[in-house]
Amino acid sequence: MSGFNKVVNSYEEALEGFKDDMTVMVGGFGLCGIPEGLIEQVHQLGAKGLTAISNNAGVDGFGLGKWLDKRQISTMIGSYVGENELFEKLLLSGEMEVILTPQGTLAEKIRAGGAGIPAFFTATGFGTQVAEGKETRNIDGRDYVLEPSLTADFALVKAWKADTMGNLIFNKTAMNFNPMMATAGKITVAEVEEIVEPGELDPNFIHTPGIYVQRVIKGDKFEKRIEQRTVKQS
Amino acid sequence: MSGFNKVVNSYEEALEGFKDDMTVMVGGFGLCGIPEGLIEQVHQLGAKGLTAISNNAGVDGFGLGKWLDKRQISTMIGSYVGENELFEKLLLSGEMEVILTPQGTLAEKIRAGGAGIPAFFTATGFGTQVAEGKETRNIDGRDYVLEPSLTADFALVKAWKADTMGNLIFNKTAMNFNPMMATAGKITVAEVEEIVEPGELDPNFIHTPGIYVQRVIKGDKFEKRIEQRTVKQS
Amino acid sequence: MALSREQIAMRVAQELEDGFYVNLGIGIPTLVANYVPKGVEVMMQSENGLLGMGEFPTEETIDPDLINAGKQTVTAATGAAFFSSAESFAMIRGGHVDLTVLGAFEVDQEGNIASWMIPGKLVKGMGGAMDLVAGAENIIVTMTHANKHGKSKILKKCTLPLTGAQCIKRVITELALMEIKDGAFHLVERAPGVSVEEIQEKTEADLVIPDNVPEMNV
Amino acid sequence: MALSREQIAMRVAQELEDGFYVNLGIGIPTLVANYVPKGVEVMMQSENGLLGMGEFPTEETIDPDLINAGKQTVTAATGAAFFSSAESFAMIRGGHVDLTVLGAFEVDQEGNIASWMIPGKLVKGMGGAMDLVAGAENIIVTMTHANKHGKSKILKKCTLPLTGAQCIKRVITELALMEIKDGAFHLVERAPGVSVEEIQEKTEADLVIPDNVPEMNV
Repeated sequence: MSGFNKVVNSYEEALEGFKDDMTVMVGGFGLCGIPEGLIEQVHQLGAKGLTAISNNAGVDGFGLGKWLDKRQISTMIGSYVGENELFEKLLLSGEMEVILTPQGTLAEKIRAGGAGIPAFFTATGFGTQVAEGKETRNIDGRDYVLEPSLTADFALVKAWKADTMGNLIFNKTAMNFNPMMATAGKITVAEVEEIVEPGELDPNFIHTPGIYVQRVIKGDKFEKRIEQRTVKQS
Repeated sequence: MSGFNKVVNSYEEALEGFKDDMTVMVGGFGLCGIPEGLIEQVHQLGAKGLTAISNNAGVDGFGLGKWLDKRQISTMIGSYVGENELFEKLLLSGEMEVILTPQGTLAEKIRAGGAGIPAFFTATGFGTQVAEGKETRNIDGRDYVLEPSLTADFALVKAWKADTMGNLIFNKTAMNFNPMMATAGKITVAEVEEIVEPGELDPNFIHTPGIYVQRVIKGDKFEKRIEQRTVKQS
Repeated sequence: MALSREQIAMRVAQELEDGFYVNLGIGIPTLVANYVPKGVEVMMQSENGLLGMGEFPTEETIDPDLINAGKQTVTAATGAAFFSSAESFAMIRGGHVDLTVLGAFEVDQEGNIASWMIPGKLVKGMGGAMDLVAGAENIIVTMTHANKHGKSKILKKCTLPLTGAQCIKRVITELALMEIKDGAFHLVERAPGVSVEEIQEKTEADLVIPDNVPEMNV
Repeated sequence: MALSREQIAMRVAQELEDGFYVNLGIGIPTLVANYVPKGVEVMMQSENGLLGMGEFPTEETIDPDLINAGKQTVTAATGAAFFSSAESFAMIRGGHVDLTVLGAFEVDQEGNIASWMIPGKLVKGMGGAMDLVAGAENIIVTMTHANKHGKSKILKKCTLPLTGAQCIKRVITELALMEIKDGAFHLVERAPGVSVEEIQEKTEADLVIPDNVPEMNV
C-alpha cells in the first residue's frame, strides 16, 4: 500500500495512540463543521485530563458537551461558552480550567503553531484580562500583546471531501477553524463526508494539502445539528 | 454604479495616485505570475525613489528589470537576485539599497502586514546576517528572530480570474506571493486574464476575497515569458 | 421619545456607504441590515468565515454548513466568499472591514468598552468581540443609555472587565449619538423629543454639550 | 573512486521512505528525484507553491504558470496541490516536510551552513534556503568535499556568511557520508574505493573515524 494512503477504516484506528492528558484540537464553530464521530469516539474511549482547544465546547449533551459530561477535559482553551450551561458551571466552579481567548487570536495562535511561528504580536486584548501576565509592547504608536502559538498532540477536523492522500476541501462556513487545526496537530485526523481518488480534487482549489493530514476517515453519519434555525418569512 | 464594481478600464486609472517614493509590492516568483501590464505602466510613469517589495526583480529588461533600467527603485526588498546582472551590479555598487530577506520570512512579513500582525518570531535567519540588528529570543530551547511586518502603498498583483467585485482566483504556481500582497496594499490592483460577473466564481474556492482588492483591470496581453524552458525527452 | 431598537438600527444604517464591508454584531446591530439606504450596497462580513452574508434561507434551502457568527442559518449573497477563521480575522485585525457595529454593557470616556463578562454572573466568552474592537478603525457601539434600574452605562470609567481599551469613538443609544474624544463624550445628536437635560441626567461620564444639538432623523 | 553527481544523488535517494514529503534544492539534490527506490513513493514540495511536483512537461503541455522553485517548467503529479508562498513556507517552517536536500559552499562541525553568498563575488540571494535549513528536522547537505584548488569545505568553522546556524546533521560528498554531532564530523560511510586517509586529508574539520567505515552501496 502506498505510503500516501491515509485512509483508516474504523474510529479506533483513527484515534490510535490517543491518551489521557493529551492536548487535542477540535474543529468547528458552534456545532457547524465539527468531527462528530471522532468526538464520540473520544467520549467512548473515556480519555481524561485532556487539554481541549476548540472555539466552543458544543452544547449540553452534544459535540464537546459530551466530553464535559464525563469530565474528560481538565483545561479548555476557547473563545465562547455560549449557551452551554454545564460549561459555564464548570468554569464558574473552577472544576475545569478555562482559558478564554479572543476568537481571532485563537485562530492565529493555531495557524502560528502549524506554521512554525512561536509567538506574534496582536493588538487584540491589550488593556484587558487577556493581556494579564503577557508581554506587551508599543510598536509605531500602538500597543500590542505577545501571544504564543498553540499546537496539539491530536487535531480532529471535519472536512467535506478528502482524497486518499489527505488533501481536503471544506464546505462553506463549516470550514472555520478546521484548516488551521489541521496544520497544528502532531497527528491530524480528518473526518470527511466523502473520500475520492487522488486527482479528483482540483489541485488549484485544495484547502488543506495532504502534507498536514495523517489519517482520513469517512464519517458514518453526520447529524449536523442546527443551533439557531432561522428561516425567511415568505 | 455599485460601490463594489472594482473594474477600471485603463492602466492610467489602475495606477491613479501612484507617486514617487512610494512603497510598492509586486507579485510573482521569477517571471511567473507577475502583473506585466501594471509593471509596464509604472515604467511608463517613470516614478522614482520606489521601495519595491518583490521576491525577485525580474530579468534584465523584463518584469521589474524595466524599473532597474530606469533606476526607479531606491530600495529593493526581495529574496533572490538570480540571473539579473543589472540587479547584481546595482547591489554590489551600492547604487540601490537591497534588503535580502529569506523567502519564507518575506512571505510571512507580507501576510502579517495584511493581517494586522506587526511582528512575529521565526527561527529563519537566526545566527546569520539576516538577524543583525534584530531582537532575538530563545523560546522553549530554540532561538528566534523578531521580524516586523510589511505593508505597501500599492500592491500590484496578477490573478487568473476576477469577478467585478474583486474576488480573485489564481492559476497553479502563478499564485505564489500574489494572495498575501493583495492583503497588504493600501491600494491593491489586480491585473487579471478574465473578468466575470459576481456569482460566477464558486464562493467556496475564492483565493482572495474582494475586500482586499480596490481595483481590477483586464490585462491587454500577457507575454508570460518562461525562464527555464525544460521539457521531457521523449 | 427614546428610540426603539429598530430606530437605533435605522440611525446606524445612515452611516453605511456604498461599497462598505460591514461586520454587525448580535442584537440591535443585526437589525441594521434591514435598513440599508436605497442606492447603497454593502457586504456583510461574518467572522466565522463568510464575506457576503445573505438573507435567511427558506425551509427548502436551509443548510447546516452555512451559518453566521450568531450561529443562525443564513444564505450567501451573490459575490460571497467563504474562508477560514484565520483568514476572517486577518481581515478584521488587518483593518479591512469598513464599519463594525456591536453592542456593549458599558462604554467610558476614554473609549474603553466592556461587553463580554459580568464577574460571578455571566460568562459567555468574548468570541470575536475583542478582535473586532481592536481591528476596526470605524466602530459604532449600540447600547442602552442606562440599565433597567436607571444606572448609567455611559461612564467615566468602565467597572466591568474590558473588551478593548481606548478603541471606541462613537456610541448610539436610545437617547443620543455621542462621540468620544479628548477624554469626554460629546453629544452630537439627540433622539427626537428627548431633551439634552434627560441625556445629561442619564450620563455618568463627562458630557460635552454644544449649543445646538440637532434631533436625529429617524 | 569519488562519487559522480549521479551517485551522490543515488546515495541520498536511499534515505527516502515511502510516504515522505521531500524538498529538493537546485543542482545535485534535483537529481535525487531520478533515483527514488522501487516501492517507495514520495511527494516533492517546491517552495514556490506546489506539493506534488511531477516530471517535465512535453512541448505540448508546457505551461508558463506551472514552474518549480528553480523556475523550470514542470507538471503536477496526481494528488498535487497549489498554494501561496505563505502557505508553502508554513509547511517548511512548521516542520511538515520530511526530508530536505540542499547544496552548500561550506559546512562546519557546529552544524552551520553557508550556501548563499560569497562576499564581493557572488550575490544570488538566499531565496528559500534559510527557511529550509531552519524549518527541517531532517536535512541532507550534498556538496563537494573540497573546492577545485583542493581546499576543504568541511570546516571547523564556516568562513562565508551563514545560511543557518547549528542546523545541519548529515552531509554527503563525493567522498563520504558524515554526521555532525558533539561538535565534530563523524565518518559514517566512504565512497567505494576511497580511503579513510584521503577523506581525512581533505577534511579540515575535526573528524571522528570509527574502527570500521563501510563503503557506500551505490
